[in-house]
Amino acid sequence: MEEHVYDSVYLRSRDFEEGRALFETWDPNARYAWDAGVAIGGYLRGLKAGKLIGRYCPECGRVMIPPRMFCEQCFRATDHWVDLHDTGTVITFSLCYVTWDMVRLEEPQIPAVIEIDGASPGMGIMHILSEVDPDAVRIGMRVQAVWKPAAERTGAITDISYFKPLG
Amino acid sequence: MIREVAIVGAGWSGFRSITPDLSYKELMYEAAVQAYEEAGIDPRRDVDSFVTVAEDYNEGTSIFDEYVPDQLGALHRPVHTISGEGIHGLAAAVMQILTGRFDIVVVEGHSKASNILTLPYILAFAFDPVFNRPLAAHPYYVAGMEMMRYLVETGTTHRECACVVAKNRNNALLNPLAGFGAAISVDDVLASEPVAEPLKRLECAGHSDGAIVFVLAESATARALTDAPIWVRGVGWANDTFWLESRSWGLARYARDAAQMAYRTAGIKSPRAEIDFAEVDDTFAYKELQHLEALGLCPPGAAGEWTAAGGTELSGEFPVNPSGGALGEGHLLDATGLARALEVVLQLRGEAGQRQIADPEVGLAFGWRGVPTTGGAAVILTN
Amino acid sequence: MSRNRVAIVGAGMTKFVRRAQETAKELAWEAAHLALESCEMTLDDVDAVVIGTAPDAFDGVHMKSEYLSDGCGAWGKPVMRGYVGGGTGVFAPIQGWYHVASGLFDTVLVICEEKMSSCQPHPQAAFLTIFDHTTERPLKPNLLWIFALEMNAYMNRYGLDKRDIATVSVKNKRNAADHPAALLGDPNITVEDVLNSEVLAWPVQRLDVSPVTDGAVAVVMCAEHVARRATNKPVWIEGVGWSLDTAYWTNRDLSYPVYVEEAARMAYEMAGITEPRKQIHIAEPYDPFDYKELHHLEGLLLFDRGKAPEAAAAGVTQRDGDLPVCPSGGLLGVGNPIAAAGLMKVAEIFWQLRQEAGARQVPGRPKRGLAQAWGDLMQVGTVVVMGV
Amino acid sequence: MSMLHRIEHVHDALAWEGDMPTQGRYTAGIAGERFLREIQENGKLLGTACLTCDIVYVPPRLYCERCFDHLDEWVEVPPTGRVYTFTLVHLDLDAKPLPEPRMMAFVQLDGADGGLVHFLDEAEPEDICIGMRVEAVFKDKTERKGSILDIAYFRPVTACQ
Repeated sequence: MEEHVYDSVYLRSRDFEEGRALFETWDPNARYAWDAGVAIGGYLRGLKAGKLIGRYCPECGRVMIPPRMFCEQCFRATDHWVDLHDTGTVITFSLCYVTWDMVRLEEPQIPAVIEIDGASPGMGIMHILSEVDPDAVRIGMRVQAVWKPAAERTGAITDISYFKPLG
Repeated sequence: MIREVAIVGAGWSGFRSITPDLSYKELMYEAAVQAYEEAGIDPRRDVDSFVTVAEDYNEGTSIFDEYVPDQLGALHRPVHTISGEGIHGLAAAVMQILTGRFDIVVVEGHSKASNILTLPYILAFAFDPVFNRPLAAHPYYVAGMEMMRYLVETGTTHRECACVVAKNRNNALLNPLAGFGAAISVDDVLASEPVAEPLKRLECAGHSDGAIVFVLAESATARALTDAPIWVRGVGWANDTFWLESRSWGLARYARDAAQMAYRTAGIKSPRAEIDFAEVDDTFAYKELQHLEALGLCPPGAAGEWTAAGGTELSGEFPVNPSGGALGEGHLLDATGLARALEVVLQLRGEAGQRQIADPEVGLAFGWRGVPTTGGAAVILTN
Repeated sequence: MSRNRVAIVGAGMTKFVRRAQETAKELAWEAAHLALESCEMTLDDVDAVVIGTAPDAFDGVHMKSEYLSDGCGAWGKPVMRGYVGGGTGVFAPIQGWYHVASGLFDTVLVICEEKMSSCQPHPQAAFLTIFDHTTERPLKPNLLWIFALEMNAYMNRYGLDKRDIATVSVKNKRNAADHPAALLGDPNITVEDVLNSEVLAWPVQRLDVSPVTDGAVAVVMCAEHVARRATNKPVWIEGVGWSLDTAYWTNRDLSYPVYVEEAARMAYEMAGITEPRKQIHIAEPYDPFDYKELHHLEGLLLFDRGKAPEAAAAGVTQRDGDLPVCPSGGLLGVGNPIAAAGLMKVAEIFWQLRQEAGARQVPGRPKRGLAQAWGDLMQVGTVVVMGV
Repeated sequence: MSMLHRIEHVHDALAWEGDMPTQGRYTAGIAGERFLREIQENGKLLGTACLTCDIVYVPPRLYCERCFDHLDEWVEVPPTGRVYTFTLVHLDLDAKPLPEPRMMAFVQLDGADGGLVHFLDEAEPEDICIGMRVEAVFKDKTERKGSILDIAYFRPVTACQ
């Protein structure tokens, strides 16, 4: 089947750096201001106030976070806000030694999915764990949010600096 | 067509230049609820497949189809995006139904154009990165060059192009969906500031936010769901080359080829005689004229004169863009062609209110993907 | 079955490389040209074109299929791009199938292309933008996070051993040593090599992961009457399926890919498959990470939940095992130019079922195989069942 | 059932700002590399010819987009041609008015079916017409980088008829 494979031309990083291959570069300058809308707007305002909130579906009875104005399972409107706790349980986690653009980290970042107390079972959000020995992190570990001081909160997911072990 | 396909539900939301009260998900949800109510279906039970039309850089999200299923009731169902014009999405749904394995398919398209802070950069990001993008010019230069060539090749006048704007924005005054209605004159258009000469500011459609959802069904299902199905009689789509350096500038080849396919699948021999009205892409005023000619709805070079003489007005012999088109409703990015199709549906149902055409039976909608592309898609609908 | 049978009659691909000199459209042409040549067709025979390609952020071109179109043979033709993230490579032939099965077209050229090397500062950076812009991106997530989170959930649920999972990487990189297009074939790699490789995002290590790759793959799909003329060895599309789960991925049980099961059930039903373990002879599940192959084999109902790792370790999925899995070498070995990698799997099943896979040919003259891809936020399954 | 609550006050309508933070690095490609090298080193323009379709592609292609054949018939074309169409652009990429509007054109090169999209200069907008003969003005060799911008612009050779 070799005849069905085209011998494309392989370049090395050096070929770019040393001018052996011509290339153009471009910054797309793709910038946005995404309307948060009703559900995420409420979520962001809650974060600014130092609390996590969810939405309730009267049909399946689930309390959902991140909040949404519709229940994706029942396809009906969610009908009220529910104040949740800022504590939860680690559903899964990782010890990550690289940044989003693949720069090596000495100390790992610990992303996790955290099931939030007061929301329905399995309702997690993604955040970071800190103030914890990486080797001690376990699935099932109880954690709580560490909030930025109120004056520094802007209405963002980063108004929670990280989650740390509870107690 | 081998198997008959009909539109049995339509929903929309937004259609305003900004929609700060709704996230894109909420915009889509509102349109979907309306379409499903109208069709009398439960998406969690009745829909076999979902198609959304979206481009990553219009959304500001890579792999946008991730964010599609929840607000459409499409969870755990076949869902895919078409990175194309809205009518490409309709065509994808039609093909799925024609296979015989899908009875109800939903098509969605939306725009949150107001959320894009750097729209000209996004369009420039579509250029060939080696031969065109380094010029770093506002992408509408392609429209300016195309308009110039079109005017010279066909003898169309700038004034005739401006007639399109006056017609469409006046039509939009009669359309509660349209946000760009205005009682403007041809002279107002010609007096607006230049963008890429000969193209003027008022000859370029503004942008709108909005969402549109259609429910399509095969014939037996369609008849069971509604007394007034709108039948899809033909679909067609085509591209010219992408290269600026070898495309056809005067004639919109992609529109001609797309229309020929649509007419072939619909069994239409003389489009002008067999079609009653059309909604065609008017992203730029000259595009409506160029497209009418390429679609075979008038002879080459005749669209300008026809328009100036009022032939394509609401009261004319062949109304074009009774909705107001993109010039009157605002350009809805990928959903623009669906907005064209939506008006055809409303007209064929007799639900077009003050802008209702008398007893139309066959309508055509045509969408173009915008600069710098040469992609277009057409659909022919009947009641 | 649908009213029109659809077959694949030709396939071609580029070499998978880390950085190609070719432009994206030149890569697409190389693959498409070879696919047409392989079945002695020309562009005149092609009625429509389907393009599959993943994020525009990789190639760095907005409306990427418009840019690619002339390299895909779409001049003056109907062309459409379907898109389901990483699932696109196996979705593109599904789209090719519905083009032909609709009766609108007799012959469709399906091309998948990805040029990840265009994306700077690192192709992985593009993956930041697949996360929710408001609730997740501010945390600067990367793609490894979600794989690591999913892998950890999977391992924890079933008490899995990383050593068993690492055998997948070893198998695929060894298999790829026989693939003429492969980027990372290695006949001598061992489980120890994988377990000792750099930890990227525990439990994910360097050799658990497929490489960043440039490449393109194309197949030619035809209606039955054309296929019979074009070749005496058509490979039929017997079943197709696809399904999408919620975007709220942090609300899901990550230990089982239910969307893959849904896609598989849809494809099996269409293909009349009631006992997949007996009726599927060869499989190319999506393997961007080694655990994913196992995860997907379970979702495809080819192994019980949590049981694929020990089967892999026992050799069941080797080329000469009971169920050869990723005989091509998969994404881990051949490379992972996202959409092109998925279509490479379809091409592999095509070559295997035609007994044309050379050194990679599995024994026992398989009659039916499947290819599967996965994508988005651990969310989409796409499945094609093919037979002779 | 549509949404049960809505935003009722302007200040409750929030927007989250962000970007798509990757950049692109684009190879010139197999055909483009040779084309741009020839401009850079020799100030000459090359095309590829499809003998089957009788087309000379500029910029050159690796393949014929019409018959899909591999193209390896390279031809030199002169840096002269005619304005096929043109425009006067008034906006920059931020949609702000340019200090001076710029003329841009698609120049169909002599001996080629294709040509180049580029700037026009050394003329007033009112002096430009379709069909006008123009020539490429190359940057000085020391400034050339192997880019389409190694051509500074096109300029008229003769006035409009």
